[in-house]
Amino acid sequence: MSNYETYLLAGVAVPFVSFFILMLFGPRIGKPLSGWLAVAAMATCCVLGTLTLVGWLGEVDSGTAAELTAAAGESQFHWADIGSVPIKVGVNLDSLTVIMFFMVTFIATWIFVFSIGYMAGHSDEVDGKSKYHRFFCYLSLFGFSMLGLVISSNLLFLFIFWELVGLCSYLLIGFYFDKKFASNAAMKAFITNRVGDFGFIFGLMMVYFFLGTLDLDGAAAAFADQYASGTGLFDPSFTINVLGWHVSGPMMATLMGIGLFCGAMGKSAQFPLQVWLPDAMAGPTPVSALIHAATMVAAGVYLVARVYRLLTPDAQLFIAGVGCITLTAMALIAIVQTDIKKCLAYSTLSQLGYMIFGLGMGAWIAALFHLMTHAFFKAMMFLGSGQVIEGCHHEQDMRKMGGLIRKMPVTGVTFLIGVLAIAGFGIPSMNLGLGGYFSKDEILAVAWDRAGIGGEGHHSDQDGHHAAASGATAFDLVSDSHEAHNGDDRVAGHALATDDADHAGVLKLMFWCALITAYVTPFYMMRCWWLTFMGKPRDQQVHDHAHESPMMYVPLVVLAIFTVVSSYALFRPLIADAAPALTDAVLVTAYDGHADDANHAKGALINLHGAHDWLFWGVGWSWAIMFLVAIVIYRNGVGLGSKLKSAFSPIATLLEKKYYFDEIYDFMFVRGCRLLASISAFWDTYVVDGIIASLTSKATERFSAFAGRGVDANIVDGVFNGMAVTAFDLSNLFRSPHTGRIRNYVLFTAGAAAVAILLLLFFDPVPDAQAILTSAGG
Amino acid sequence: MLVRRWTSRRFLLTASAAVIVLSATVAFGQESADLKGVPRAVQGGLLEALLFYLFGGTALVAALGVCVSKSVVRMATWLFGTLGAVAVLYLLLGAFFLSAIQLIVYAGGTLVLLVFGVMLTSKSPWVRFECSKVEMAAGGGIAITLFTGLFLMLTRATWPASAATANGATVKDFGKELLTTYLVPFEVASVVLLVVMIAAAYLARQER
Amino acid sequence: MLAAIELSWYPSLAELGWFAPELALVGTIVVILVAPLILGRSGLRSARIAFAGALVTLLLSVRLVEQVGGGGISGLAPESAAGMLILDKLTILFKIILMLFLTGVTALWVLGSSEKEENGEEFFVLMIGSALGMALMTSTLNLLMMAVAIEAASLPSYAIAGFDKRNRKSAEASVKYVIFGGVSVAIMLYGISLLYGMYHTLNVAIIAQGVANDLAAGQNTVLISMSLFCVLGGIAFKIAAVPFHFWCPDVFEGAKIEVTAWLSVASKAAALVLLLRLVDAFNIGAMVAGHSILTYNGLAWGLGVLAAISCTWGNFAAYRQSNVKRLLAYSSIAHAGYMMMLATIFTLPGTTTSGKPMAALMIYLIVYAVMNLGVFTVAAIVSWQTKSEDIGAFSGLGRRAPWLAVPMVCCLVSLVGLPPFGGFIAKYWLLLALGSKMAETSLAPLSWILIIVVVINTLISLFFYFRIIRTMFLSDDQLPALSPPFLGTAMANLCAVLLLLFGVVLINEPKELADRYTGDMYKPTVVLTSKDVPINAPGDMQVARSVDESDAMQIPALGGAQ
Amino acid sequence: MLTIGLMHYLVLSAAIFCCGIFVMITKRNAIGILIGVELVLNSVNVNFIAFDRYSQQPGFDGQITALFVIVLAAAEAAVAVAICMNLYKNINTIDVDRGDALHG
Repeated sequence: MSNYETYLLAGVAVPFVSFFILMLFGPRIGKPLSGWLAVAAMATCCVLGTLTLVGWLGEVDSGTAAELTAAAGESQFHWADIGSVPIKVGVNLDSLTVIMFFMVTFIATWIFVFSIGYMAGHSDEVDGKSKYHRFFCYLSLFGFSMLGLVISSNLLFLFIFWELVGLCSYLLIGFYFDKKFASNAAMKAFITNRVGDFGFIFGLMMVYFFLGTLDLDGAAAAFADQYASGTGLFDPSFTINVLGWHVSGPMMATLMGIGLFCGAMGKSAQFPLQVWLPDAMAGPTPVSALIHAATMVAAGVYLVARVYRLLTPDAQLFIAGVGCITLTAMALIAIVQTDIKKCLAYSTLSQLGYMIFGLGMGAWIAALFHLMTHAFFKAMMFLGSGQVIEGCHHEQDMRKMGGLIRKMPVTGVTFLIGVLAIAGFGIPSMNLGLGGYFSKDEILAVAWDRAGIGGEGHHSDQDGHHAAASGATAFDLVSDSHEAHNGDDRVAGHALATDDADHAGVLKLMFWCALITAYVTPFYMMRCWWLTFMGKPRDQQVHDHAHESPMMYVPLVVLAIFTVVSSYALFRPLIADAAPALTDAVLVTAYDGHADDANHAKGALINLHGAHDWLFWGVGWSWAIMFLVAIVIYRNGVGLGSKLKSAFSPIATLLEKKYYFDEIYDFMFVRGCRLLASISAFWDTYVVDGIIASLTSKATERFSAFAGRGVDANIVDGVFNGMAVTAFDLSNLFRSPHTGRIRNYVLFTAGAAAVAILLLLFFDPVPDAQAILTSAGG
Repeated sequence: MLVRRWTSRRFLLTASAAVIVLSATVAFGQESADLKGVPRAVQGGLLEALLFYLFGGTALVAALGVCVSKSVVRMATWLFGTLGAVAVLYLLLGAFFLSAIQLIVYAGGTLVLLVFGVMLTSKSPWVRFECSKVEMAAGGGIAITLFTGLFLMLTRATWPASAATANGATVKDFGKELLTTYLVPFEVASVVLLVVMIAAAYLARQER
Repeated sequence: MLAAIELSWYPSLAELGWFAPELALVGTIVVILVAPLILGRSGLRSARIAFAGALVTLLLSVRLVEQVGGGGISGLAPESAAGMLILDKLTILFKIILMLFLTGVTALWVLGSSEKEENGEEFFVLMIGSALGMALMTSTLNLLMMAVAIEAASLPSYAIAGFDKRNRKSAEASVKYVIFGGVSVAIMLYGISLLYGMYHTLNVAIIAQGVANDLAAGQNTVLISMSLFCVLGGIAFKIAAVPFHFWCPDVFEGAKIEVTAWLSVASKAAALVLLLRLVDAFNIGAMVAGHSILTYNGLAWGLGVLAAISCTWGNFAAYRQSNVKRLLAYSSIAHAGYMMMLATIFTLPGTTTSGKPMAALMIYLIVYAVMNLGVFTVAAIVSWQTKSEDIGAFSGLGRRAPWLAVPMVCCLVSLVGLPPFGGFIAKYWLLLALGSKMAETSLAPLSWILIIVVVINTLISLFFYFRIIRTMFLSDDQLPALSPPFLGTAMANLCAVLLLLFGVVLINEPKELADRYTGDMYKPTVVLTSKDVPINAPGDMQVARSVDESDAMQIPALGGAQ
Repeated sequence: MLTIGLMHYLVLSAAIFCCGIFVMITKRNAIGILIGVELVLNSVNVNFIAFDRYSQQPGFDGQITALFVIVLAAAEAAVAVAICMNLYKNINTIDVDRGDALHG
């Protein structure tokens, strides 16, 4: 066990200890001190993370990093056997872990510091009791779970920590649970995430059954091995009967990938599960910054990056599609938002969409790079918005702000840095830029390449490994690399891979969407900044009270500095270092993943910002153009903007209503559930009561009163309530036979016997048994 | 309603008389002393059919009487009719020991227990609780459905043997079986009876 | 005199020794009854005797482990093939679990009732009487014995459900229990009579072969299905599976909380083991008669559907309960449903494939017993101290009694089936066992459906279990702090720690235990002596394998007893 | 019709069985429900003895089983009557419909 593993494990343990202490002795530790305890714990983690990072950089330079990674894989602790599958606990020690660990601890530390300032000005009382320690208790638990998630080398543990971060998110969104919107938002997040986790569990089960291990590396090895030898999932005769639907092996592999991705869809709020994230802003602002902008929502992206080697081309295409829809649709919504936090929330959704899209397109390095840079600047912007909201006495509406730069200079400037970073500010053909200029544009470059818009891609000349990449099909790519590995074209006839040529239209469309969104992003971000900080103050009262506090702006400055640093140093090289091992899979279409690809990906980047290519002109200056547009429109506040809005009112309404997603879900699920509920009510009233209650009028009254109360008291407003009512109705349905009258019980039971005998008489089970016997015998 | 007119007292008298007559028939007609089979005079002939229909019908009518009775005492009386008639059927089936047990334990013990229960648990033994018509209909529907189903099922089935065999058993045989093959259930039943006695005594006694 | 009776058979001393645990239970009953005659009445003393009796039974069971060879023993009957009373490691394990749970419930009684209850003697006689019945239920393959054992377990249970004589609810609960029990058992006996009519035996091993032959020939299918449904009804009544579950919530709510704890685990566990043993015997019967185990496909679907409905029903109905005992009753229906699903998967005894349903069941039972004991301990202490069984009584428990609230959270999370607690591991093995049949073409859809049902139900159950947690930590009605007794707190925490251990460190221990104890279940001799029956089990290699020579010697491989 | 066979007894017992079920559903008196249970058990016994009579195999397992059923029925009746008396003491009636404090 190397030092690094010890550091990382200690780093996971420290927040847990802090959590435990705060849980047990929190009330005694008291108001400011428990916050500082959590900060101290997180800072310790950050120190450990930094130590690891510094040491690891040295290892990477000296080329010993790979050995350490392998050694960490060897030294896993054999925890238990589930079936014949050993479950090992270990640290997944590689560059990606190290950099993620550092990022999480660093951002978390500063957000914890900010939280102390934030909570100083906020009520920490719920039901008249102080919950101050509880806030930091949850935050510590979150730190523990998130770090555990990052270092897990086993999908099972990853899943456990995954659920824990979900739990923390739920607890923190609903921190002010006495407020109805907060507890509703918490429930919404919880339920939406469960939907995603449902897919994740199925993915996990498939990994377990088909690959025989839950170890990340082991599963990838088994997957590659099955592909190479044509066994298991890639056995040509493989077919499995899923409720009457015969699924072939490669299809199953794709489903497995999509299943795992479903988890990411929930956590990273991808379409169509994006609905919870904007509502999650009901939580305290530091929580939004830490969990719903920087770390937890990135966990989905991290998961996809980790299981990248288990994806098939079809699964990748699916992922890219989901990412593309998210990034486009959410960016458009952000244009019309007036709540500063909601605006940031939608921009987060859009950026997460970029990352997912990048992964699906094969831009592994770029996507993770974007994750890192985005984490810093988005956390900073959220904290900035928290500062603004705090300074303006809980005013979140940007229309009432304006001109705050004079009152909050530090916040304004740091926020601007964030805006520049997200917009992809940079000077093309010079190595000068911020955040998105490097990361997001790289995603675009890869997508552009993949879509084959640039004709014979430049990198395809440089890279022999992917000689046929841009012009030829991914299928060829797969069989090429397969032949290269095995010299065996047995599986070449396998209808396995996605044919890029078949999907050329889709790929092109996706590229264009992403490109257009690259223009939308600077617009709405500048709109947000300008409305908040520039122009004339629109609400004098808000303006008069505005102020900023040092406790809160120090973290802003630190994060701003790191936003700049992260764009240049440290992050991309380390991710690129992790890439070869994590994308080296026969099926994966990773453009910049392989070791010898790292160069060409860089080449593409340089190409983008350096070469005389139309893409260079197309994207490079987008930030400047759209900043200008935004400033022109919003220079005097919202006046012109609202005129434009009324000119395009149908579209604006569509966007303001978030494409009617809540309404659609309301219709689909709530109405659907209501239908179910009315069926159950019908059953209740006419069938069950018809038998029982008509005899016993008291019972009828009781039940109808009960059902009435249940429905009336919970007038449907939103998905969650609808679900709750439905669950209540269903609960009533199942409770209704329990009338408390023993004779009725006997009646039901005897009735069941009567029904059973009728069924048996009319549907003789014999032919069934016979058929099975003959089929099994033959 | 036939059943109504046929009051329980008259029924009871008739049934008792029938039991005595039948027992006498069986006793006189028997060939061997060990009661190892149904007497030849009865077996397979018209007499058996007659006795079956007579006592089977009695059992059924009495069971229906239980169904339609309003007062629990009447129900108990009708139940006694069923038990007695079934005891006679046991005789027809060659289960002499069981027939005696049926009358002693069931009719003599269990039924008396139930009647005691009736007496102890109501202000008047003739108190009536009637359930509604709908419930009657539901119960009747279920019972009729069940009977139709069972009837179809039983008549369509093929049974391993349909000819009667002389399978009678003496009390001695019973004793032997009970202490060998059925030793365990026998002993367990005795423990159960002990425990049940304690349970019943506890529940029924007055609190000090 | 004895000579005159011409006994051809009499149980040997050694044979009696095999059933020493049962005899010890009977002995305990006698001691509890006799002690007051000599020493005067004292509830606490009866509790101590019961505790000691349970421990003695436990020790005697443990002692037997070495004596039972492969395949187990059938004893106390002239023909050892009859399966009248079986001793194998499974029954021993079950008795161990049962006795441990009995000690737990006894401790609970001492905590709550020893002060005010003067009828300890009767209570423990009935309790141990029902324990005896449960122990017997798990060790028989004879339908008559099965019925007697079920009654032996039920009759005392009816009485203890109504033990609190001055409580109206308690009286009502026992009336419902006894009436519903009577109906269920009567239906079961009718089913047994039909089976007897078809095969003229009460031995399940022979019946199973006959049933398999008949089904394969397409004969009497309706009759067989109906009689199996009836027999299943009696067992389902004990399990509290739909549609024989109606008694469960009412009885659990009305009975004393110790009794509820006892019924929620012990009687269900016994019936589940019995169910799996029967299904297993039917499976072997089919195999020996030369038919595929899939002969019982219809049975598998029937059981699976009932199990799925049970757990869905339980979870949904629990959603709106406000009485803790009632909520836990519905939760126990749901858990019984999960466990019942295992009966749908037929595997052969003796084969040590992973994910064997019986092993999965035993793991689940061990974990389930621990978590229910923990939950009931906390619920009992809270309800005794607040005189309320409403969930509201838990309000602010995190502040009022943190050492009760924390173990309660552990147990509830474990009941949901989330890591890192034992419940997760139990559910994991359950899913694994269900998943192991995914490759079997005709059962694949069923196992898919069941897996989906389990997962969805786990999500549903999250809400109502977390409602209690939420009440404990997120609301506060400013109720005064509790002063929980030390023994109770210790018990609850012990359960929580055990669950944590099962979920984290000792993850393999229950599995190994279950594997070791369920690996060689008793196989009826009728099956194994009929070697002349050609084995042409289609398709399934496992079937052919497990009836080869090595497995043939099943009957008394006795260690010390010979 | 005039030759009495197994089927006659079975149908008779099925009829008594259904009567018992009907009684259990419709009687509000707890003791009345018990009487229904006794009817069902009686039909079970008729089945057992008839099957025993019409079997070709030696032994009289059916009769023995019937004996046990009678014993169990008696035991159950004893407990049930005691429980009913207990209910009567508590709610002052034997009407099971009045015992519906536990429900839902």
